[in-house]
Amino acid sequence: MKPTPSAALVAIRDLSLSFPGKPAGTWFKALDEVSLDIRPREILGLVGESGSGKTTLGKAILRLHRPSSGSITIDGRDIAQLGERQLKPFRRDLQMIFQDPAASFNPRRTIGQALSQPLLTQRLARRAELPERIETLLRRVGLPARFSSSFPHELSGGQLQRVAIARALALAPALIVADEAVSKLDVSVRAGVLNLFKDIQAETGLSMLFITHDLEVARFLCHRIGVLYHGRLVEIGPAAEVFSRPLHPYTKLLLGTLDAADDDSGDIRRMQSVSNSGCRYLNTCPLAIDLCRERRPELEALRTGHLVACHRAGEWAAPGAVPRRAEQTSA
Amino acid sequence: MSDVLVDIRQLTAGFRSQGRTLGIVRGVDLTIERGEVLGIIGESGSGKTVTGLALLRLLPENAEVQAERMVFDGQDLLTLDDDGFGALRGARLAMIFQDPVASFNPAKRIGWHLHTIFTRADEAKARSVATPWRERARAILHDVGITRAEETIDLFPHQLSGGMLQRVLIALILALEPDLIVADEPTTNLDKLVERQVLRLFRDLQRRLSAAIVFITHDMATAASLCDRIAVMYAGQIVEIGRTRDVFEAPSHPYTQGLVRTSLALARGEGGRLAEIAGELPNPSQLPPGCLFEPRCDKAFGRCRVERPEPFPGRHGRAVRCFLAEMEQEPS
Amino acid sequence: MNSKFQIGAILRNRLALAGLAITVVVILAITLGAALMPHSEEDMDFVNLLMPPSLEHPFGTDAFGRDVLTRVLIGGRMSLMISLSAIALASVVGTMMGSLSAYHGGWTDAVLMRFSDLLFAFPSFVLALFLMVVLGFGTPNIILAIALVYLPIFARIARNMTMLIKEEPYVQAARLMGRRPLSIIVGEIIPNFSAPLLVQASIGVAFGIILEAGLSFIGLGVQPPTPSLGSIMADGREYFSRGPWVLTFSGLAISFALLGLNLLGDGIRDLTDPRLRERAAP
Amino acid sequence: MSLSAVDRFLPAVFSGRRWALPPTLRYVFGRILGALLVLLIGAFIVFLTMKAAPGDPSLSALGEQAPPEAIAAFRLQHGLDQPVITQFASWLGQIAHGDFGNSLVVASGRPISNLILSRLPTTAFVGLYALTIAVLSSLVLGTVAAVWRGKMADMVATSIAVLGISMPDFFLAYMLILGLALGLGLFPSYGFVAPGDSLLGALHASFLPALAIAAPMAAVFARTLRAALLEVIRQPYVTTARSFGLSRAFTFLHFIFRNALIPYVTIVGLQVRYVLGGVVVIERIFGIPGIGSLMVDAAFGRDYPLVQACMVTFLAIVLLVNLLVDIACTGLDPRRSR
Amino acid sequence: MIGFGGGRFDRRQVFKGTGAAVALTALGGWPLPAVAADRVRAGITGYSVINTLDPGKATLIPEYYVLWGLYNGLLAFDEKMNVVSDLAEGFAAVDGGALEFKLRSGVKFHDGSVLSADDVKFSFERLLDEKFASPNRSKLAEVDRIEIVDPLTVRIHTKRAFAPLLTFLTNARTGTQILPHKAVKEMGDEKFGRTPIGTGPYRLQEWNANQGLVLAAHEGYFRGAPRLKTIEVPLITEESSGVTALLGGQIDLTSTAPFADVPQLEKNKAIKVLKQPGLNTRFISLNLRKAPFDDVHFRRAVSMAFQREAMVRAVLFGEGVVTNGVLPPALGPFHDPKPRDVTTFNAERARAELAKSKYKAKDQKFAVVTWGSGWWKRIAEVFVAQVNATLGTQLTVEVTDPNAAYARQKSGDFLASVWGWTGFVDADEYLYDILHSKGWRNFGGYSNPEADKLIEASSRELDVAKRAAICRQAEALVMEEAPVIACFCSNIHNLLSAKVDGFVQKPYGNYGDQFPMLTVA
Repeated sequence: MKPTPSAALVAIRDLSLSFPGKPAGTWFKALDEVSLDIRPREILGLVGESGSGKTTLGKAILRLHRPSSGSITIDGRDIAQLGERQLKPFRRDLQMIFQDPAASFNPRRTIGQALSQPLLTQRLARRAELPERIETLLRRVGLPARFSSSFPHELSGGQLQRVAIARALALAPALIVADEAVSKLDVSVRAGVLNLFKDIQAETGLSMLFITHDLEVARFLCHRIGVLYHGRLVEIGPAAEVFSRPLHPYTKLLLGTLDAADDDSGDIRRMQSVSNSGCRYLNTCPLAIDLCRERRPELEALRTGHLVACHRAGEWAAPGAVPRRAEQTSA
Repeated sequence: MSDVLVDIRQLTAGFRSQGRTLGIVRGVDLTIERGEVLGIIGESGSGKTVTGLALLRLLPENAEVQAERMVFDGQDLLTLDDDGFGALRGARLAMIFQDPVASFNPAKRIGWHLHTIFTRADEAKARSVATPWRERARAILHDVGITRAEETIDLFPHQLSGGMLQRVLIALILALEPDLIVADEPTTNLDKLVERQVLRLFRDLQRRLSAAIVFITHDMATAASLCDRIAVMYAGQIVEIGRTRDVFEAPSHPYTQGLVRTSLALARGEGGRLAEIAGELPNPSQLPPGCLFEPRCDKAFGRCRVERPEPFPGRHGRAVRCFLAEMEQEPS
Repeated sequence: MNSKFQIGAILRNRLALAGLAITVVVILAITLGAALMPHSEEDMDFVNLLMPPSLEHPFGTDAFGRDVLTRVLIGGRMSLMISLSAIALASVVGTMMGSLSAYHGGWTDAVLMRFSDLLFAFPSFVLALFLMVVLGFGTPNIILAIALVYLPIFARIARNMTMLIKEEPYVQAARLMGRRPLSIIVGEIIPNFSAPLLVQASIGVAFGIILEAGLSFIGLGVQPPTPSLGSIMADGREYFSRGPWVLTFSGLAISFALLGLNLLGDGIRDLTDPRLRERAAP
Repeated sequence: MSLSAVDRFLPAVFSGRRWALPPTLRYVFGRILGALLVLLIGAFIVFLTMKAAPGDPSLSALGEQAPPEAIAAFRLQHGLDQPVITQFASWLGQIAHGDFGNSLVVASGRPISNLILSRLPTTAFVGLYALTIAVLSSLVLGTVAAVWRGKMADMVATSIAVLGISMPDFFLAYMLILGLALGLGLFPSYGFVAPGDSLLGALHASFLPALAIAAPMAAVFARTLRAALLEVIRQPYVTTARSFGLSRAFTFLHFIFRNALIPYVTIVGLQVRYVLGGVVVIERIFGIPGIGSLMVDAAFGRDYPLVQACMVTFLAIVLLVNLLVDIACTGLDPRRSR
Repeated sequence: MIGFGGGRFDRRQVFKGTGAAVALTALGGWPLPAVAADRVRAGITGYSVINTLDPGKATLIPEYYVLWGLYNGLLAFDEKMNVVSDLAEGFAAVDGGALEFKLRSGVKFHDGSVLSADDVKFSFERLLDEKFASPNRSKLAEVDRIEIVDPLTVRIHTKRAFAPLLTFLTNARTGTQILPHKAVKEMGDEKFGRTPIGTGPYRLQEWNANQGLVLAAHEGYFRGAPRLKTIEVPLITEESSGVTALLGGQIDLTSTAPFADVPQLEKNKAIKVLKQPGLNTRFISLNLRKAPFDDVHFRRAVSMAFQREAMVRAVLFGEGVVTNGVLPPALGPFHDPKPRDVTTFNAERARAELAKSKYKAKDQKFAVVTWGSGWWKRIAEVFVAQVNATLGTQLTVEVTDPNAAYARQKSGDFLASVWGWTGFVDADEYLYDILHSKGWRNFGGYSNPEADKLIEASSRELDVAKRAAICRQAEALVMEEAPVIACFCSNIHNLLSAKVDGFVQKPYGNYGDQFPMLTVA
């Protein structure tokens, strides 16, 4: 069962994306038939390890990558395969905040120039209005107007990330994708930026896709959580649900409620730890059974609004149930 | 015999650049006891890494390091020449760096690294080992939880993941059997799952070698799970030091208080807003005249703006650089 | 990557300063100096043929009794003009080619880069020689030949740098604003590798001068009576044993100019390449 | 490297599972195939371009005094009156049989392949001689400059290097002739001795040309090595090596120098283009019967088939060297093998 | 492997030195052998190409340099450029206008075969054969048939009285050298060009395409085996390299010398410099079909607008003489030494002629075509600079390469171009070919019926003095119209190491024919 599209701001269906891999001629599947909805006025958290496809998914939704297949529907229009020119009207609705604040700004332009670019490009302001608009934007993210004439290297990471938020807000988008937006920030400033995200979402009512590997941050900020494992969405549900009653073995591992064997299994890169047939988590999963090898699990709703892609998740769903470990099942 | 392994007084360090010297570490006092795990926490630019590198005399050429006293196990490090120091490194002092991938010679196989380290360790301990190096390598890789040791020996560093490489690094340290290990953010570049495993290894390592570990990190949770004592650095100074439990349960310095509040709120999954520490780290070339934390401190008062506080000692080796702490301890 | 560099920084770098000083001297010499010379580079004096260096003619005279110093200055101007034009052409076309190719990828990239690879696979002088024979003689053709030799180098730099920079968040952010690719390439990407381009350009100008001189030297140079450093050297070679000063002084002039350009290029690289700067802090 | 983009041209079958070649072999095989492709395209472009060039080979072949009827006969005999495409097709056909056709002008009627084969060893000898001088001197200069960076030795080595690239090779050649040949009489100013006749004699006779070619290269190499060494010295693994207490000599040799060789070898490979370019003028000045002077003669003589063959030969040498350097770098840098 | 040249060198001697430099000094020049009594290295300088050694196919000067030592003609030039016997003991005009040649007996080719009248007939008929397409066919164009009288007597019948024939039968730049009939037939033309067989004092031993050749003494030479057993002939592209090679002892004589170096070389006691005005003519070739050179006044103006003496100084460094026409001084009676107004610098008269012409100086911006980087280029530079200065024109120089320049000459794609011819031994080759309306080297399209008639008459006149007078008359007539701008005639040079003796220089630049005369001290 798949999420119903009606309530979605952005509806993503069966989105796949492959990159040319090494050696030449092979393809690396960064996203494998991911389907999810981003609802209006929600912060959707996307968690997973590095390499799980979180960033790729974010960029694909913003059409910084062209998906190999699947659809991204906004306002009833599929933008998955649109060209750069046709995308332009959608651009102002979709903005992004990047992980590295220092790299998010052209080192040769002042903060003021960086903030006026989107307004000018989308013709949202006349030149004369710019100083005022920039000042408003800077104040909105808690920065003084004098930063307008500063260069990016003169600002700290925390300040720059605030400017990045201001730049995204300049176009009054419907969706902001924030990619590890606080992971490069120092601990002492992280709290402030997290608060800012929370405030802005509450004030403007925009939607946010918040990509992070930090579960605590995700729990603090997000309404719903999606878990990616090697290009597959394995679990998605309300944040509280996912954290208190995770359904997928991988989610449990991430949350530390299920111990993985403490060795190097699957850690040597050249040994493909990711299974290419059946369930991708197969090789690492302590609960894997023959069915996992044979058939790829699809997302299913085991509780209301809580979907999981695991053949054995049903065994968890009942309160107090604990599935037996794989050795026992196959024995 | 004293339990103090390292005794440092008034360590300052900075870098010469374009004719000026930019101070990074500003008067650090530190004692490390045998077998203890000392966590140094602080954000980037606080001088924690430079402190670690200064301890092993590994700073680049344009660095300027001064100290009143630097003693390692009764040996005065300040008067030791470079060759003498070189003999200490690897034999009694060792360091683990943040980026495991960059810590390996990319042109050489894992086995070569192990072999080189065995040679170095045997030379330092003035012993000869009959066991073939490959066997030793296999054994020590097993010790750090690498099951495919035989294969791993013949791989190049780039063929291993960061987590694996960090394990191998730990194996190298195991082979060297030093008395003091400085670990500079060894888990920061690792995924959460791998981090958990590597931290466990660190605990193992410390138990097996009974070596002292200086564990540098910016992550409060990591520090809390591993360390006996915690030193909190801010702008090149230790602003608070004490037993881990003391520091986390009753942070005394406003900066520590801020950090602990945030991380606790996150760890407990509390909703609402997080406590913030406003402002930014001071620019090293434009330090405030008084307390270095004063511009960001919501508890600052007049004295903080003009006078720089010294560390005020407390119970159980606690020391805090804050006039408030002084007032608490000296009831007037 | 912050590739801004200031005049102040150049002044603090001794090498760059020396390079800048020499380059300024060279530029002054071939502009002001040449204008102030009492002799004309073309006036022949059949009485004073091949006079050795003297106060009147510090570099001596050539086979037509022309003042070698004047010719070296004017020739230097010509050589620099040729090399500068060629490098300007190569850098503009090459950079656009490389950047577009990297930005768009796919077949455009494959074809353009294949072309540049091919040019790059020929020894530079052999390629220039071949092009001169194919294109015919004349200054525009020299410029074209040198430009074609240097095109792939700029294309390569531009491609590599664009490959890196196009993944930078600020470029992605520019795309998200809905800006056009060309506007992003010209406005956001190229300015951020202007330093390596500048380094390559200053070294390219130096090698362009050598290339032009080499072509002139084997007889494919600029058309007389306009002198270029290479053609003066080629003339001087004809009567090297009779008047060694002609070849020697024009050769030294080339070396001096190249020294300045190379030092300047090195200096700029030192100042702008973050990898070469000493770490200020860990 | 220039061949990196070739991957995209290779059909997927070569990397597919059906071809169970070991990765290194597959890599080398792909590189060779790519190089051949570049060679073919290069040959085609050279051929077409040469056809567009002004001038007439029949005139150069028969000399200025040739009467018109001799020229017509010449054109007919060499198929110069055929359409360009036909000429290219027949040329390609010949090449497939290892036959570059006959020289029209420079050595009329002789098979070009013989001509080139007889010239190639000479250029190879002088080129390798120059390369050896450049490599040896740059290893010393570059290492000295990097080890004593910022010191007097660095200043001296760096200055030598900058002077080296600031002097055109042909100017240097004349200065060397003036000083060492005509002045001190240490070396001959002209001529070539085949190494097969007398190796010592060949080394002596070719010293000045080799030095003239080597000097600018040595400068580039030395600068590259210095920069590479300084770059590697900054790498964390060097600090790690120091933290293990490994000796300075061991660290320098196995960590620093070993890894600095990777960019060094790459630059040495790239510079082969310049060696071959420099060879053209230098061979002419010193009267060395190599492929460079052959190329100049052919170019001036509009000996179409010979120019084409020379260009293709130069291209083949560069591609071959690139290939070797690529493979060498794969050996030096395990990260390169996929 | 280190070879020590057959023990010529003592190892200890090499390595006893205190350093590499000393060792290398000891090696100076080695292992190129020093001049040995039985061999000489005769460098051909300024050229790098020898295509063929078949006289019937030869066109290039270096080809002739070599084949003059490999072959003989029926006749030869002596030092004073008199025609003397060679393979023919003598000749006589027989009735009916034919020339009868009596061959020497017992002359042997390199392959041991003996020269006979059949070889002569074959050699000439081969040259005349249209299918053979010899570039030298014109030399015998007037020959009607060749008759063998007996094995040592041959008669050449001409269509009409043809004065130049005798000079064309000399062993000079003629192509009429005598080949062995049988050997040529056996080998075929192509192969013969590469493995030549002649009657000359030397035979080809080794030939490395555009590196050089080695000649070996022909033991059976009819004048006796030459003293020098081996002549090495390296090809040295750069003239200046030839000089340094000579000074460095790597070669013993050169075929040319750079003009600039001559005065200094003459002072050098280690070498000998031979020089004299050569059989050559250098001029500015004009295209008379196009403006402005279709106007005789403009041509005259240009011709009078520059100092030829300055040109000789600046271009040749004094190594040449100014000329007033196309016939060089070395042609003796054919040369008219009297200065002509039209070829003498006179700025006023030049401007007066310009005023008479229909063209204005300021409109003249065309380029004078030249090539290379050497003195050919300098001719154009000096010419253009002076003409511009005198007339106020804005001529430029266009440097191209020799092939392109020649191609443009032939196709008429030029206005003015530096040009010249070298090594022609007969006045007819200058007058008829260059200035006759049917002359094939008349690239400018000059046509003057009166001059044509005179030139034709000259070739029929067998009396040298009378013929010379007609030639001078024709030249004077032509030069008044300045169809080409005569410039100068350059000296020819040979540089000899002091040890070498016996070389006698002739104005057509004989080189190979002196190989048997050489002696080495």
